[in-house]
Amino acid sequence: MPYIATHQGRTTKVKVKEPRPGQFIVSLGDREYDVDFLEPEPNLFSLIIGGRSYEVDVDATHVPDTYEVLIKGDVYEIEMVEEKKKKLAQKMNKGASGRQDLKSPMAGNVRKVLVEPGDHVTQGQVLLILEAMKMQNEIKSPIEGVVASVTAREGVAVAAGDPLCVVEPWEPEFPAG
Amino acid sequence: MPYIATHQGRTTKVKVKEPRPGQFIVSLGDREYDVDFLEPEPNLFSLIIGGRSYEVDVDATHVPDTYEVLIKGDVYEIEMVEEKKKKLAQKMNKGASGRQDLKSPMAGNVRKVLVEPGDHVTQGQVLLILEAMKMQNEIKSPIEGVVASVTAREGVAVAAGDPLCVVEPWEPEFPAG
Amino acid sequence: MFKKILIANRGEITIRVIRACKELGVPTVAVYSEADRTALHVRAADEAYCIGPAPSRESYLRGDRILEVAKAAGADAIHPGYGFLSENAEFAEACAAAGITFIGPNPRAIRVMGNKTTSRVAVFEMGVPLVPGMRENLQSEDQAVEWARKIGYPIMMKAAAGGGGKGLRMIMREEELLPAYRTAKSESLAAFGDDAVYMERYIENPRHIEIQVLGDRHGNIIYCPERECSIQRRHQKVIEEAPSPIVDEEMRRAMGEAAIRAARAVDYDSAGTVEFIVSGKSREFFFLEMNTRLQVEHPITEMITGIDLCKEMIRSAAGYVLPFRQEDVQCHGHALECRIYAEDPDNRFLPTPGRIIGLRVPGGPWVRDESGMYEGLDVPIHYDPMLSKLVVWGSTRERMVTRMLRALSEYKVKGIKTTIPFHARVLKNEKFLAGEIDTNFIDREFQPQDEARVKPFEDVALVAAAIKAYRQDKARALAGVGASTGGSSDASLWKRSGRLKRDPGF
Amino acid sequence: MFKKILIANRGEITIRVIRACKELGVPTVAVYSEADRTALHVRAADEAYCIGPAPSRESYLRGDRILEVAKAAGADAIHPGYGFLSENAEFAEACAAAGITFIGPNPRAIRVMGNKTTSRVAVFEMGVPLVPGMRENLQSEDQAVEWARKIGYPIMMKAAAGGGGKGLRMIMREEELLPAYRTAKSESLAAFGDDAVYMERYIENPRHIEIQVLGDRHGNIIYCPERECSIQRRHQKVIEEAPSPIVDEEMRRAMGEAAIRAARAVDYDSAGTVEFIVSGKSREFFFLEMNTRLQVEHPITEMITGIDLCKEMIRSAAGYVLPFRQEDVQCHGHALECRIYAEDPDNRFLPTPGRIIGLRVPGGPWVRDESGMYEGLDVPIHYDPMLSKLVVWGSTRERMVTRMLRALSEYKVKGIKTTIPFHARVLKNEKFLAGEIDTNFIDREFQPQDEARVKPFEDVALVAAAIKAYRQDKARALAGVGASTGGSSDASLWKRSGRLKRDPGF
Repeated sequence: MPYIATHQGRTTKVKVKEPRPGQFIVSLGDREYDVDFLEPEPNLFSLIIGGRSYEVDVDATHVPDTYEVLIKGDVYEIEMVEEKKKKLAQKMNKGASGRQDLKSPMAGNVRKVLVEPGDHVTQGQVLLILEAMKMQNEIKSPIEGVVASVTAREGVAVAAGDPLCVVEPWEPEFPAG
Repeated sequence: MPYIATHQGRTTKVKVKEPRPGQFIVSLGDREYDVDFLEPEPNLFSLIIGGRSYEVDVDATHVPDTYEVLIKGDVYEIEMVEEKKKKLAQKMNKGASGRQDLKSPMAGNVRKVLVEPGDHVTQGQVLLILEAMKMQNEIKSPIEGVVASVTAREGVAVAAGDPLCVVEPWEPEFPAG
Repeated sequence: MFKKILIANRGEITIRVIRACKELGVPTVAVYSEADRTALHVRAADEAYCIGPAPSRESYLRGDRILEVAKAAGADAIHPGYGFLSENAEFAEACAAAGITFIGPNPRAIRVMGNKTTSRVAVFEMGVPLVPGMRENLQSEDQAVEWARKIGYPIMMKAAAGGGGKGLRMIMREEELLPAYRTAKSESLAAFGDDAVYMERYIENPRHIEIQVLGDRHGNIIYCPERECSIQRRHQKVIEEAPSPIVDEEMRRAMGEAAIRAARAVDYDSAGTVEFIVSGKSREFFFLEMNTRLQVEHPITEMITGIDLCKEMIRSAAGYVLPFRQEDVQCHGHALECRIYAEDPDNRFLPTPGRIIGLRVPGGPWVRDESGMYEGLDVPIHYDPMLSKLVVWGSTRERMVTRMLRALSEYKVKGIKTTIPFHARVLKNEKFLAGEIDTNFIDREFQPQDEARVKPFEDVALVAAAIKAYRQDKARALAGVGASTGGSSDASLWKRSGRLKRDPGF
Repeated sequence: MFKKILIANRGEITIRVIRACKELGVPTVAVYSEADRTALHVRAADEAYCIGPAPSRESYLRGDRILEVAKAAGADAIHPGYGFLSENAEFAEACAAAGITFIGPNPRAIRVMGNKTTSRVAVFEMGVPLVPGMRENLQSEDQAVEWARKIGYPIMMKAAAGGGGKGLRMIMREEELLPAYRTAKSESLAAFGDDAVYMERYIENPRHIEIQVLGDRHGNIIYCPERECSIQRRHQKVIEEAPSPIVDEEMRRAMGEAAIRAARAVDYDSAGTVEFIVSGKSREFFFLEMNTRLQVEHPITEMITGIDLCKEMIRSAAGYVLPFRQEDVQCHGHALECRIYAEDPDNRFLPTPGRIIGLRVPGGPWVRDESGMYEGLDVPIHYDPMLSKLVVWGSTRERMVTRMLRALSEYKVKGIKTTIPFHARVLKNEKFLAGEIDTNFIDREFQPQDEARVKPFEDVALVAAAIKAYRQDKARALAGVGASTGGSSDASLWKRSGRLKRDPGF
């Protein structure tokens, strides 16, 4: 089944075949790779591609279909979704528009909640402040809209990926003609 | 439920209680210990007993009810069986008598098989030779008896715990009065 | 030697001290907050006691509780590590009062050096150079000229009400002095409603260079070759090296002797560090402060001198005489330390608490890992984000750097983001390799580079992620019959396909 | 420097060489047998190629295949590591013929030193001492007296047909000579039907002490302070230290110069080791053999000299001149190496191949791990059982030993038995601490002790096993609802009970 990979905003069409156990053929767009695959310990891959050897750590993240890949010290965050699923998703939500479910980017304590349901917020407006390891981090609204709900509570700890609040897009009474 | 622990041939009666999660009371014979328990990673215990802190690795082995415990560099092989089960076992098999299921003490290659079913063997007689890492190791019969079956095949690799052969105890025609 | 030592700290430094105690044959007592029951130091010590809830002020800063634990456990000495109670004179005195040895300097040294003013007065009397400048405000233009000559150019004119660059004027030579004085005054008046200004020497290419000293209870004190700690982020040291690329034998001796004078000013009798600000231009050095504790970056000094600072600090607290003299202290090769923080270098260095789900530590020649990490650790959100320190030694500065790059490439921390990849980029920076660094190095060279960065193995990453996704989907399809359980199953899969393997090129 | 280096080996030495190459900026090529697809060196190298089935003769000893891989991959040099092809003159010549540099000495050096007779002749001509003895059999009593004087006492009279101690006679002084001669002859006749005997100097308390030499392609050669490798099991080195407890400056120079003469005898131009047998009684030393490769125990020499032997060996093969002279070689502190084998010290040192299910490696100051292990590795049954080498440095011999004990206590290998606990017992042995060791040390001191041994933490072990069993049974009872999944679940269990914790003693 084909996948759509997204990394740093760029998307690539991906196909995977496994002609023999441990032997993969992976195509990225028009580039094709023969891969000798081994997983010596869970989530640690040893890949040999045309003689080149790579030690790769691949871990699923708390975001569905998203993987954290560690190679020679660099971390790559890659979304790998089945093509049909992706198409569906795109229809429902065009980029940073539509309903925004804001999730916590890290574990920490909710230091301040600056909005409440019903508030009108502008794009980039600070909604709440998270604190971890003595550092304060602002969570901003990606769109202009109305706060639909606030899950975060001041002084309460959250884990990475926990929902913080929801912002509904702003619809003016009279749609701009 | 009470256990019978066996270490280096000595047995101890063991009782375990868990009054609060993470807090255990373990009695060994008449010695009782309050244990603050944590398992930070699977099979790695952090035990605090009366303020003393111990890092203990506890792994189940391929032998049922038997654990390999690693503390400060020393390995303890301990059998921990529920009392009733133990009593049962003792009835059925008194020490190194009765039917002997010989299992491989380590992974290796079967270098030589020196007996075949029906052979009469004396106690300590070499039944077969295992080879691993260029070292040969003799597997001897723990009792006098008759070879009932031989699972090991020359030149074939075996894993630790794999069955090698079975020796049935020797019954003379006329039981010694 | 002590009967038993309590370490009033957490994290890597506690592990460091416990290791030193083990090697000295002294039993150890760890203390931990409720958030740290899972911490490595709890398991590493011979004894461990909980001293309260997660917040430091309710646990690691509770000197009273810690002393009670020490007494109850029969410890006759307390090592404070760094941070927390390490530079708290009252705690040091409380220990003494309780008949327990505080492993650190005498309380007076802590108190005097702990205060900016008293420390400067103390060391100035001993002839240790301070940044030249006025301690009061300018009254007149004549006074300005007169002071400017005393201070020496370049000069920084500063608004007394100060802040935000307003009323700041740099003055390179005397002609510029009076005009600058007038503008500074009017700017400052406009900005803060107060035209008071004063002058200080401007330090060009400021570098942070410090001298480790080590004293005993018998009046002996020695200094070690310097450490340079100019690679900083938000005034937080990130990379340290020893010796400094700009310090030669003569300068080393001058700084070392100044450090000894500063230490003597307070009868220093333990391990400590005298920090200097050094002009990268003129190579003049000026006293900043003295840290009256064992410092985070002490290992690089250990690597070039062969002196076990942590052990000697404990021995001298126990009354032993230093086992070597100044002339025995050598400077052999180069050492480098990278501080590994739980921060995401690709996302504004946001802290990244969480669970370490995988850990592989670098090894091999001249690589030293000073860590509080283990696989399975939940990095708590309550404390400093430093996870470990990676230290290497090399016979030359170049070998030191290439070795660190090699070691960083072996360091795998999974589950949370760390600063490991960031270090690798700093170490590949031309200016760093040339030793042209100062305390603004990272802000100047890095923030931009970080955003733009292209990662070299994107295709391999995509291939890996694709195979991961494919195998997961397949496993689901097979209703999870083991295909994704990794290790064993794949190994055996491979064994079966072993003989079919593509021949590698012949 | 080379464009690309192929390492024709496996295990920890391959990792060691790959690390050196990384630090030199040279890409690496690994080769592996079908049993080693999972091996660490396959992942550590930039490229990896399978060269055949598990048995060495079909893979790691297949010089032809390895050369083909090297050519196909574009490698211009091959590092043989130790064992396998490292002392195979034909392979070295084949490399040369293929235009690929063999990272080792010239083939003639390998050939001459690879043969007991030719090597002894070669070094003897250079005035290197050999164990005094006869090269033919005794003909008469007069000849016996004459030879005995040449050889010097104590003397060992040996049966030419030899073996099993039969016909062996120790002779302390001349009065004993002729009686011993007669008994030896008759015994030998009785035992082997042949009364031929000969004499050799008897070495009392034989110690194995060796000298590392390092040469370049320009005729420069230096020696390093000695290594003592007297702690052996079945003639296999187990623990090595540098320098030797019985060698002083004068003896060090004498042995070093003898080693240089031996090396010069074959125009030695790489890293190599001259092994001597030394009388613990008289401290006389005699040539045993020269190993024309990088040795297992090279790290301890690196730790006391600061010389990266592996890197210098590669550089000299690339034609670089040695970057230092003899007078630059220093001897700083003490270093110790423990070889960690996959053997069960509590069960006749039976090999213990199998899967490493857990691994925690020691760290901290002056601890160096040279390992081919990782968590999840299946230790194959086909190769040498050495898993890793643990190396430490200390400013004194005592600190070196206490540091190694500390490091061993941190080294956790789970899933297979290793010799880690055995090393700890050797290091606590009185005689070892006193430096009173010889090549029979382990057989004499240990086999018995091992059986009898009482393990200090039996009750804690029983408690742990009991809790494990209890939790497993409980989990089964609960139909496996997570209670035994360790980590997370327990951590959270604990968190819930955190505030209920028993107060530790105040």
